Amino acid sequence: MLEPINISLESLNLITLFPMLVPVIGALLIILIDIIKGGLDKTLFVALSILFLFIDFNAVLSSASTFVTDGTVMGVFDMMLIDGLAILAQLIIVGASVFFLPLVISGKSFHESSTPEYFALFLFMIAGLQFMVATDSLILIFVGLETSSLAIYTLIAMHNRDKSFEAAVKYFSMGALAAGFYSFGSMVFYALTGSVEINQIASVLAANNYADIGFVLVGTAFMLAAFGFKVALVPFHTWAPDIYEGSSAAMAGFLSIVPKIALFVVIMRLFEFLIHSGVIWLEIVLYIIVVLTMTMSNMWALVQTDVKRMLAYSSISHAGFVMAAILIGTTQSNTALFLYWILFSATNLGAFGMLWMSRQKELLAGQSSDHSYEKFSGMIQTNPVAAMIMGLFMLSLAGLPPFALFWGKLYLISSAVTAGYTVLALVMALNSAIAGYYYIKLIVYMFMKEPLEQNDGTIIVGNSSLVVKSIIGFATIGTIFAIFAVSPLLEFITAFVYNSGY
Amino acid sequence: MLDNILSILIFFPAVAGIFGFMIQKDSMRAYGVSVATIEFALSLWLWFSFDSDASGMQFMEQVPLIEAFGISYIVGIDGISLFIVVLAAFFTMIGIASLSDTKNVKNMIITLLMLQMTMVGVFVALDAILFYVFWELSLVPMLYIIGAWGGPLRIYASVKFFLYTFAGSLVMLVGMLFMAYFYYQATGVWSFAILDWHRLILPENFQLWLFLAFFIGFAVKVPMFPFHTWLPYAHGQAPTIGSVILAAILLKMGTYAFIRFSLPLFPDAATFFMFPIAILAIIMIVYTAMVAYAQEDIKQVVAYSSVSHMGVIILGIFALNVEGITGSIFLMIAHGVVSGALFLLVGVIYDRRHTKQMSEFGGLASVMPRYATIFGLMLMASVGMPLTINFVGEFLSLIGFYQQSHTLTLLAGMAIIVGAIYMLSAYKKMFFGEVTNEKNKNLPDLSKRELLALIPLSVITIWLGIYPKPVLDPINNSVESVVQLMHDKSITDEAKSRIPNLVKDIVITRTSKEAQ
Amino acid sequence: MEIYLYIALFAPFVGSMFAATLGASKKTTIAGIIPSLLLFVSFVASSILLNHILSGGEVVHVEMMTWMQTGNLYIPFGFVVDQISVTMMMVVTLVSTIVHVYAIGYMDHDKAFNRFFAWLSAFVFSMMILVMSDNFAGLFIGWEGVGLCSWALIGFWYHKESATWAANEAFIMNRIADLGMLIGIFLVFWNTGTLQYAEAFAAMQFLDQETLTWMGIFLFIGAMGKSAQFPLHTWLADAMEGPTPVSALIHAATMVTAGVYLVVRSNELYSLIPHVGLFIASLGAFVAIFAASMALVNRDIKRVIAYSTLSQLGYMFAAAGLGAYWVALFHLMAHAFFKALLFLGAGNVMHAMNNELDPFKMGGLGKTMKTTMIMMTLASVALAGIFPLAGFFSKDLILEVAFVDHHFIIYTVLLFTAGLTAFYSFRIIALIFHGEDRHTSLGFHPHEAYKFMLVAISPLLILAIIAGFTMKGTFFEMVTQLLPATEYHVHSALTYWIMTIGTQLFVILAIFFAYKKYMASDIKVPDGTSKMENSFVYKLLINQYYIPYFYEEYLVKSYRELSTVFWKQIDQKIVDATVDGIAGVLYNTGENTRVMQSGNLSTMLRWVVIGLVTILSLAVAFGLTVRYLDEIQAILSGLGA
Amino acid sequence: MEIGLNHYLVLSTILFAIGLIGVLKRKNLLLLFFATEILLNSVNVAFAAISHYHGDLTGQMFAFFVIAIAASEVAVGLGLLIVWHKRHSNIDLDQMSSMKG
Repeated sequence: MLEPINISLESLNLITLFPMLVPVIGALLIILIDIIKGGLDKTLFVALSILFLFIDFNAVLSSASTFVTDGTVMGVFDMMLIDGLAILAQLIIVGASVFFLPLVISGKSFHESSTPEYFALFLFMIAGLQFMVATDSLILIFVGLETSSLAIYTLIAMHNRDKSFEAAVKYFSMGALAAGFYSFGSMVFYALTGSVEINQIASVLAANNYADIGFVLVGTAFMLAAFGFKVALVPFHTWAPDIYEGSSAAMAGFLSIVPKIALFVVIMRLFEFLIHSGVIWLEIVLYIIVVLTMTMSNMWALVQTDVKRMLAYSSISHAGFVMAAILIGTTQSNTALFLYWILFSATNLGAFGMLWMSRQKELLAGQSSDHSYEKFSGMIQTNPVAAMIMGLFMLSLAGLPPFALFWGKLYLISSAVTAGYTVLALVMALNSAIAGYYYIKLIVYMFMKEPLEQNDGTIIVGNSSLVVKSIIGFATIGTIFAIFAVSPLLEFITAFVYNSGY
Repeated sequence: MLDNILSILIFFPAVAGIFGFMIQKDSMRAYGVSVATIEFALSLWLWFSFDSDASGMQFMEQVPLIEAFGISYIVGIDGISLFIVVLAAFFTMIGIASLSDTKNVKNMIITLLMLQMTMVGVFVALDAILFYVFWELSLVPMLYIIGAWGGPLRIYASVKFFLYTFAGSLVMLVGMLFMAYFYYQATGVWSFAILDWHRLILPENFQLWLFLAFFIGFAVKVPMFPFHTWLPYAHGQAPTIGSVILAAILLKMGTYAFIRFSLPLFPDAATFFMFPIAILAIIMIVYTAMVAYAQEDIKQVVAYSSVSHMGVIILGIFALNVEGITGSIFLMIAHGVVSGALFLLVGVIYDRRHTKQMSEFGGLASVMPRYATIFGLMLMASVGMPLTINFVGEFLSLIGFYQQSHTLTLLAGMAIIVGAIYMLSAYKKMFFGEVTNEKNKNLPDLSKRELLALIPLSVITIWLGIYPKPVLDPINNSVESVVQLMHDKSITDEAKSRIPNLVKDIVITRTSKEAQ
Repeated sequence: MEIYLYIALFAPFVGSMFAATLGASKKTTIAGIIPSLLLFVSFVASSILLNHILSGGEVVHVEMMTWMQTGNLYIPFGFVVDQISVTMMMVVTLVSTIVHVYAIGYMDHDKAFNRFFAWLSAFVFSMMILVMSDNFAGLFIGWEGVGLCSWALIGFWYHKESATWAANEAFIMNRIADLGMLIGIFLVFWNTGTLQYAEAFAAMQFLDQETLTWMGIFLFIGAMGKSAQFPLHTWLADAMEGPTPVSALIHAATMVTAGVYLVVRSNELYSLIPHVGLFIASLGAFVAIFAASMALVNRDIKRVIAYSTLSQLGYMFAAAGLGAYWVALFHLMAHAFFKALLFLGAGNVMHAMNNELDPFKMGGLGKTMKTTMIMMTLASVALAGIFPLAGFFSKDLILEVAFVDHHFIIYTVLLFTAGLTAFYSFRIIALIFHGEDRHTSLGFHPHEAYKFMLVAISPLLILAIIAGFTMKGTFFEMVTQLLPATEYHVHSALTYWIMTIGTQLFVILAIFFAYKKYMASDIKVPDGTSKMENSFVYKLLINQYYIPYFYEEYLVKSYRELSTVFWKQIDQKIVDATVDGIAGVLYNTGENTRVMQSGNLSTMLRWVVIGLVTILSLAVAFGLTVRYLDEIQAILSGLGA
Repeated sequence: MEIGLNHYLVLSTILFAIGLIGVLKRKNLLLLFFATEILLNSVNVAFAAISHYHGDLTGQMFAFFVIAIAASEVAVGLGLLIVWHKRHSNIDLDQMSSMKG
C-alpha cells in the first residue's frame, strides 16, 4: 500500500509556470467575456490579448533576472526547465506576437478578427509554444507542440476562404502524421533509456556509450522527420508554401517566425548532445538537409509568381540557414541563431505587414493570387514611400548591409568559418547571392515597371490602418538601425546561451 | 570641424538626399547642383588641409559599433584614396549639373546623392565591414539608375550588374570573416580594422586562399576578364549619368580594393599570383580592345575601352613597386576623368539623335566642330598621348611592371597600338567623311550646360598631363609606405626579391619588422 | 641664352594657340601671318643660339620644371641646346618658316585656313620639343606630338575618305614603332636608372653587350616608324594625301628625319654596338634602293618625291649605321633643303594644275612656270648629287664612308641607287616641264604661283645650291665636338678621283637617259597596253611590291575579322553565355523541380514519408556499418590483400 | 510461448507501418484520419509495454497524453472536414489542389 507522498510547495517552484499560465488565463477570460456579453468589438480583445502578452513578457523578464542571479531553474517535478534558451525563446515568441497580433486591426475587416475565439486560440497557442521551450520532457514538449499546432490549424481555417480551409486541412493531416513520428521517436528513446527527459536520455546513452547506436539513430530519424516537418526543412517542407498562401498575410508572417523558434530550441536541446557525443550520422544528414533546404527552396522561390509564396520559400531557406547554426553547434552559432531570428522577425514582420496592408477582398482582374508581382509594379510612382519601405525589407532579406538581416548572416557565416565549416560558409554565401535574385525581382517590379492600369495606388494600401502602419514603421526603423541594436543583443544572447551550456 | 570632415563628406549627401524629398520638383535640379557643389568644396577643403608629406592615414575617426565582434566605424584617408574621393565629388557635381532632361528627375538626383554617399564611404572606410557595407550599398542606387532610366534591355542589364557583383562580393565577405578569425586566433580579439590586419603576417597557403576569395569580389567589380561581361550591358543600357559615374568611380572601387586589401594583406600571395593576373590583364588589354574595335555602337566602344584601360591599371598594381602602383592609382584618376568625359560626350550626341550607332553618323566634324574638338582631345588622352592625363598613368604603370617582366610588358604595351586602332577608327566613322545622313545636317553644337561639364574635364586632362606633381606626390608617399610594409611583411624569398625594399638601411628594416 | 631657348621653343606654340583660337571662325589671313612671324622669331632665336654655340659658347641646358617624379623615376621638362640639337633647330625653324609663308598662299582658298596653321605651328612646337629635350621622355613627348600633328594634317581634308584613312594608317604604324621606342626607354631606365641623355649614356659604358643590343634594337624600332623604314614604310607614300606644304615640312624635311636624329643622338649607345649599327646600315641601303625602284615608275609626282625621301632616309641610316653620324646629320640638313624645295615646287605645279598629280597629263609646263621649273630642276640636281650642289657633298660622302669602311656591297647598292635617284628625279622633271604640251587638251590652264610664294622658297634654293661647299667645314667643326670626328678619306688620291668622277658620270648619264626617254615628243602615256607595262617588274614596282596589298589583305582584314570573332563568338557566345548559363541552370532546376509541389495532399504526405524512409534507411545502414565495423574492415582488408 | 516485450514492439511497428501505408494510400479524408489514429495508437501499445518492461509509469503517462491529443486532433480534424464537405460536398484529397508550384 502506498504511503501518501508529501512534497513541499516551494520545492515545486510553481513560479516557473507563471509565464505560461498568463496567456491561458487571458484566453479563458476572453472566452468568459464573450459568453457574458457577446458581439463586442475586436479592438477590445486585441487590447486584452496585448495586455496579457505584456504581463507574460514581464513574467519572462523576471524569470530572466532570476536566471541571471541563480542560473537554470527546474520546477514542477523537474518538468519545467527555465534556462537561457527557454527565456530567449519565450522573449522572442511573446515579443513577436505582441507585434503580429494587432495586425488584425486593419482597414478592411476579415472574418477571423470578428470572433473572440480567434484571440483565445492565439493566446493558447502562445502558451503551448512557451511550454514547449520551457521543458526538456518529451511529454511536455509533445503537449505544447500539439496545443499550439491545433490552435494554428484553427486560426488558419478561421480566415474563412477556400484556400484557407484547404491549407488548414493539409497542415492538419500532415501535422497528425508528424505527431505520429514524434511519438514513435520518443517511444524509441524511452525504450532505449527508460526516460523521457532529454538530459537523462543523454546521460543514460552516454553511460552505456551508445551501445545500440542503430536504435538511437532510428529514434533520431523519426524525431528529425517530425521536427523537420514543423520547421519546414526539405523534403518535409511541402506544406509551407500552401499554408502561407492560404492563410492571411499576417498569420503567414507569424507562422514564419514564432512557432519555428520554439522548434529550434527543442531541436537544439535534443540534437546538440547527439552531435557533440559524436553521432556523425546525424551531422552528415543534417548537413545534407541544411544544404538542400537552403538551395532548393531558393530555386523554387526564383520561379514563383506570387510574392507571398515567394516569401514562403524564402522563409524556408532562412530556416535552412538557422538549421546550419544548430549543425555547427558552437556557442557562437547558437548565439547567431537567436540574433539571426530576432533580426529576421523584424524584417519579416515588415514584409508580411506590407503584404497584409495591400490585401484586398477580391482578386484584381487577371490575377490568380492575392499578391502577384504585377500588383506591385510601378509602386514607386503610385505610392513611393510604401515602395521604398518594401524595397528596404527586400534588401534586408537579401542580406544587403547595413540592414537588419545582414548582421545576422554575418555572425552566422562567421560562426561557420570559426568552426571550420568552410564549404558550408561558402554555400551560405552563394545561396544569399541566389536569393538576391527573387528579392531584387520584386524591387524591379516596384521601381522599374509601369503600374497596372487598374492599380491607382489605393490597392497597395487598401487594407492599411494606423495600427498596421505604425507596426510597419516600427519594423522599418528596426531594419534600418539594426546595427545599433546588434551589439547589446549580442552580449545579452551570448550570456544567456553560454550560461545554459550551449 | 576638420577632425570629422570625412564623416561629413560621407553623410552630407545622404542627409541632403533625404531632405530632397521635400524639395519641389522644379527647383530640384538647382538643389542637387548646390548640394553636390558644397560636397565638392568640402572635398577640396579636404585636399587643401591634407598633409601631402605624411604617408599614413589622416583625419582618422573611430567609433566602435559592435565591440564584441570587433566591428567599428573607422574612416581615414591617405594619398591613395584622397584623389578618388575628390574625383567622386567632382563627378557627382558635374554629373548633376549636366543632367539632361529626364523623367522624374527628382528621384534621379536623390539617388545620385545616395550613390555619392556610398562612393565616398567605400574609399574612406578603414574597417572591412564598413567598407563592405558601402561597397554593397553602392549597388542599389546604380541598380535603380540603370533599371529605371536605362534603354530597352535595362532590367536585364541592371539585374545582371547587381547579382554578378553581389555574388562576387559575398565570396569576398567569407574571405573577410576568415581574415578576422585569423586575427582573432593570433591576438585573441576580434577586429575588422584594416590597419590591424596590416600588422598580421599570415602563412603563405592561407594567403593564397584568402587572396583568391578577395580576388573574386574585386575582379568582378573591376571588371577583369572573364568576369567583365556585365559591363557592356550596364554601360550600354545605362543613362549617360549612370555610365559616367560607373566608369569614373565605381570601377575604381575594385582596383582601389586591390591596393587597400590584397597587396598589404597578402604580399606573398600577390607575388605568387602576379604572373597569372598579369596575363589576365594582358588579355583584358588586347582582347577587349579588339572587341571594342568590332563594335558598332560608340558607347560600347567606350565601355570596352574602359575594360582595356582597367587592364593597364591592374598591371600597374601588380608591378608591386612604387612606380607601378603610383602609376596605376594615377591612371585610376586619369581614366576616371577621360572615360567619364567620353561617356558625357556620347551622351551629348545621344541626346541629339537618340541613337548610338556609329553608322548613323559621319562628317560630324564639320557640323559640330567644338564637339569634335573636345571629343578628339579626349580620344587622344584615351590613347595615351603624352601631356594628357592618361599618359602619365600608363607610362608609370608599364614602366613599373617592366621591372617584373619584359616580355609581358611588351605584350601589354600593345595597349597603345590596339587602343589607337579602335579609337581612331571610331572617330573616323563618326566625325570624318561627308555628312551623309540628312538628320545630321544641322545638329546644334555643344550647349552651354554641356560645355560647363566638358571644359573643366578638358582642363584637368591637360593640366594633370603636364603637371601631375601635386597629385603624384601624395600618392607616391602613401604608396611607398605600402610597398615598404609589403616588403617587410613578405615571408617568401620570391616576394622579398620582387618587392623592392625602400629602406636601404638594413637595421631599420629589421627594427620595423620587429615593430610588426 | 636661356631666354632665346624659350623663345625658340615657345614661339611656335604661341602661334599655334593664336591660330587655334581663330580655328572656329572663318578664314582670316592674319591667322597665317602671325604664326609665320612667330616662327621667324623662333628662327632668329635659334640662329642666335647657333651663333652662340659656334662661337664656342658652352651648351645651353635648362630644366623648366618637374614632369613626373615617383619612386626612383625622375623626369623633368629639360631642354638642351648643343651642337646636334641646334642643327636640327635651325633646319626645323628655317624650313617651317618658309613653308608657313608658302602655305599662306597655297592654302589661300581653303576655308579651314586657320585650323591648318594651328596644326602646322603645333607640329613645329612638338618638333622643337623632340629635338631640344634633354631626356628620352621629353623626346617621346615630341615624338608623339609630331605623330599627332601629322595625323591631323594628313587627314586635314577629313571629308576625303582616302585622307582620313592615310592619317589613321600613319598614326597606327607609328604607334607600332612607338611601342618599340617605349620598351627601349624602359630598358634605358631600369638599366641606367635615369632617362637623362647625359647620365644614361655615361652609365651605358658599363652595361653588358646584350642589354645594350636590346636597347639599340628597340630604340631603332622607334626610329624605323617615324622614318618610315621597311617594313613600316607604306604610310609615307599614303601620307601624300595631306596638303603639299605638310608633305614638304613633315614628310620630307623634319619629322621623318626624327629617326635619324634619334640614332645620331644615341651615337654613344650605337658606337658601343657596331653589329646593330651594321644592321641599321644594311637596312638603310636596302630601303634606299627599294624605295628608289618604286619611284621609277610611279605616276604621282608627290609619291615619287615621297619615295625619293624614303630612299634618302635610307642613305642617312646607312651613314649613321656605319658610325658616320655627322655625315648622316649633314645629309639630313642638306636633304631637308632641297627636298622641301622639290615638294614646294611640286606644290606650285599642283596648284597650277588644280591638284592634278599625274605627270603624264602635264608636259611643257616649263613655258608657263619658268621659275618653278628652275627651282625644281636645281633641286633635283642637288638631289642627284651633282657637284657643286649640296647633294654632292652630303650624299657622295656617304658613298665614300661605305667604301672606306670596306662595306662594298652597301657601297655598290648606294651607288646604283644614286643612278636611280637621278633617273626618276629627272623623269618627272622632264615629264612635267618639257616635252610636248599634254595638258591644254585636258582643259588645264596652268599659271605660275604667287610671287611671294616663290620669294619665300628662294632661300631653300640658295641653300640647296650653296649648303654643301659653304657649310661642310664649319658644320664638321661644330658637330664633331659631340659626334665621333671620323674623317673619311680614300687612301689614294687616284681611287678618290676615279670614284668621284665615276659617280658623277654615272649620275649624269642617268639624267640624260631620263631626259632622252621622257622629253621625246611622242612618249606614249601608259595605258596598260605597252609591253613594258605588262612586264612583271613593272607590275611589281607599280604595285609597290604588293606590300600594301599584303597588309590590307592579310593584316588589316584578319585583324578586323578576328575582332568580330572575339566579340560575337567568344565574348558573347562563350564568356557571357557561361554566366547566363549558370543563372539559367539554377532557374530551370527550380522550374523543373517545382512539380514536386503538386498541391495534392497525398503527394505531400508521400514526400514526408519518403523523407522519413530515406533518413531511416540511412540510419539503419549507418547503424549496421557501425555494428559490423570489424567484419567489414576484415572483408575490405581481405579484398585489399 | 511467452509473449515478451519484442512481440509488443513488433506489433506496434506493424501497426505503425499499416497506419503509414494508410496515410499514403487513402484518398478519402476521413479514412486518412483513421490511418493517423492507427499511427498514434500503435505507439501507445509500445509505450504501455515498455513502461511495464522498465517498471515505471512515465510510458503510460505518455500513452495517456497521446490518447488525449489524438482525441482533440480528431475533434479539430472532423471540424475541418465538415466545413470542407459543406463547401465542396466531397472529401476527396485529389480535389483540394488549388494551390501548387
